[in-house]
Amino acid sequence: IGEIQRFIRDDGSIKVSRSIKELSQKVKKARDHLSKTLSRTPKISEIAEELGVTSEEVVFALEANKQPKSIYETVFE
Amino acid sequence: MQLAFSSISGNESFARATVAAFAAKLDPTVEELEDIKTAVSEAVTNAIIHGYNRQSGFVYIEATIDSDGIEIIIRDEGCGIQNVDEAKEATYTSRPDLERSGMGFTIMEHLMDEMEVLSVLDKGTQIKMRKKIKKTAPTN
Amino acid sequence: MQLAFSSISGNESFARATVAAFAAKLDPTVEELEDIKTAVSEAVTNAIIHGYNRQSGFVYIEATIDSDGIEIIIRDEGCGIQNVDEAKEATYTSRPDLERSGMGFTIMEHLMDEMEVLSVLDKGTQIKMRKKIKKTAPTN
Ligand SMILES: Nc1ncnc2c1ncn2[C@@H]1O[C@H](COP(=O)(O)OP(=O)(O)O)[C@@H](O)[C@H]1O
Ligand SMILES: Nc1ncnc2c1ncn2[C@@H]1O[C@H](COP(=O)(O)OP(=O)(O)O)[C@@H](O)[C@H]1O
Ligand SMILES: [Mg+2]
Ligand SMILES: [Mg+2]
Repeated sequence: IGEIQRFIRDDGSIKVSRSIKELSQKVKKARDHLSKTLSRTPKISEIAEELGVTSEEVVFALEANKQPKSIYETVFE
Repeated sequence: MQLAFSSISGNESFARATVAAFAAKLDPTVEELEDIKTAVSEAVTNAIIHGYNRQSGFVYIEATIDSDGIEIIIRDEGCGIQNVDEAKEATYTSRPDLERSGMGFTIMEHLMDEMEVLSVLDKGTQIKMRKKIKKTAPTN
Repeated sequence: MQLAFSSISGNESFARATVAAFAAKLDPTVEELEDIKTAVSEAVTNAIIHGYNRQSGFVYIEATIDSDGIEIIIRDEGCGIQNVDEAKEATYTSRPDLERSGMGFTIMEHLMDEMEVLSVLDKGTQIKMRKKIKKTAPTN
């Protein structure tokens, strides 16, 4: 399964909806983990640094957490 | 930065996130960013459902970062508000049929440091909001 | 949607992420979105460093989604390009001192399905690009 996942990841043909969903899960985890270790709400830059993405990407991923499932996901997952 | 988009509800989340992405330059906490997003949402939703009554029109957002925070202006060219003081009251809504709470303005005032409503009947409505963002990192 | 922002390099990543968030409505593949982000980056960087020569000015982006993809227009009101055909050549750069590659236009043409340059000396430059996004879901 690892091999297949890596293949799917590498060929870039996965849909953005899925990649955003993955990133938003990572953002959620990083946010919880940083809140604990820092004992305060993390800054956007701290989450971005932890995940190796830009602050803007963190912001749009946070937004995606709130979105209702897209039609694509409802139909194909 | 300035953003203009058509008043379809699908654009509401895009607009809110775009303002948040711009505000990210100030390196806010997740909490501060959530406050900004919620306030922007309330103002944009008002523009779409009240200002344009769900008809088509443009919503304009202008955001500026300065030394102590962010200023956000949200504007529509819709129907305007007859009585702004009444509209700002915590439970007032002109559309009880939409099952909205009438709390939009109260929420904006609460989450932001300043809020100002400018409205002209049949010309449109402009909401100007400011939020201070502390630049310094907390000590812990 | 329409976006305007000042020509400081800190806004480049904001602009790229905003166009990407707008294009994400089409649910492209990761690769298609990366193509769009790279092309937008090249055009915005050109506007900032060549169009305005790092002086202050506004960069305008207009993006429209239609049935077969996205159209993106990136415009500046800077110095303009004297010879567009020459500028588009794969290795041409007017600023070899900046250690840029001269490949910006080539990259945009390669990653997008259409690219059109409109430029008037001392008035500014407009890049119009289109990318088709297949609506069908992938098999995997
Ligand atoms: N952009 C706008 N254009 C016209 N009327 C508006 C606008 N924003 C708010 N209003 C008026 O102010 C009232 C109160 O707004 P708000 O506090 O957000 O409550 P709600 O949206 O739940 O009605 C609305 O019911 C509407 O009559
Ligand atoms: N927006 C612009 N305004 C003015 N000149 C531009 C603009 N975009 C591109 N140019 C000109 O076209 C040339 C080629 O651009 P490009 O292919 O991106 O290469 P590079 O940016 O590496 O020089 C630039 O060196 C510059 O002379
Ligand atoms: Mg409201
Ligand atoms: Mg270039």
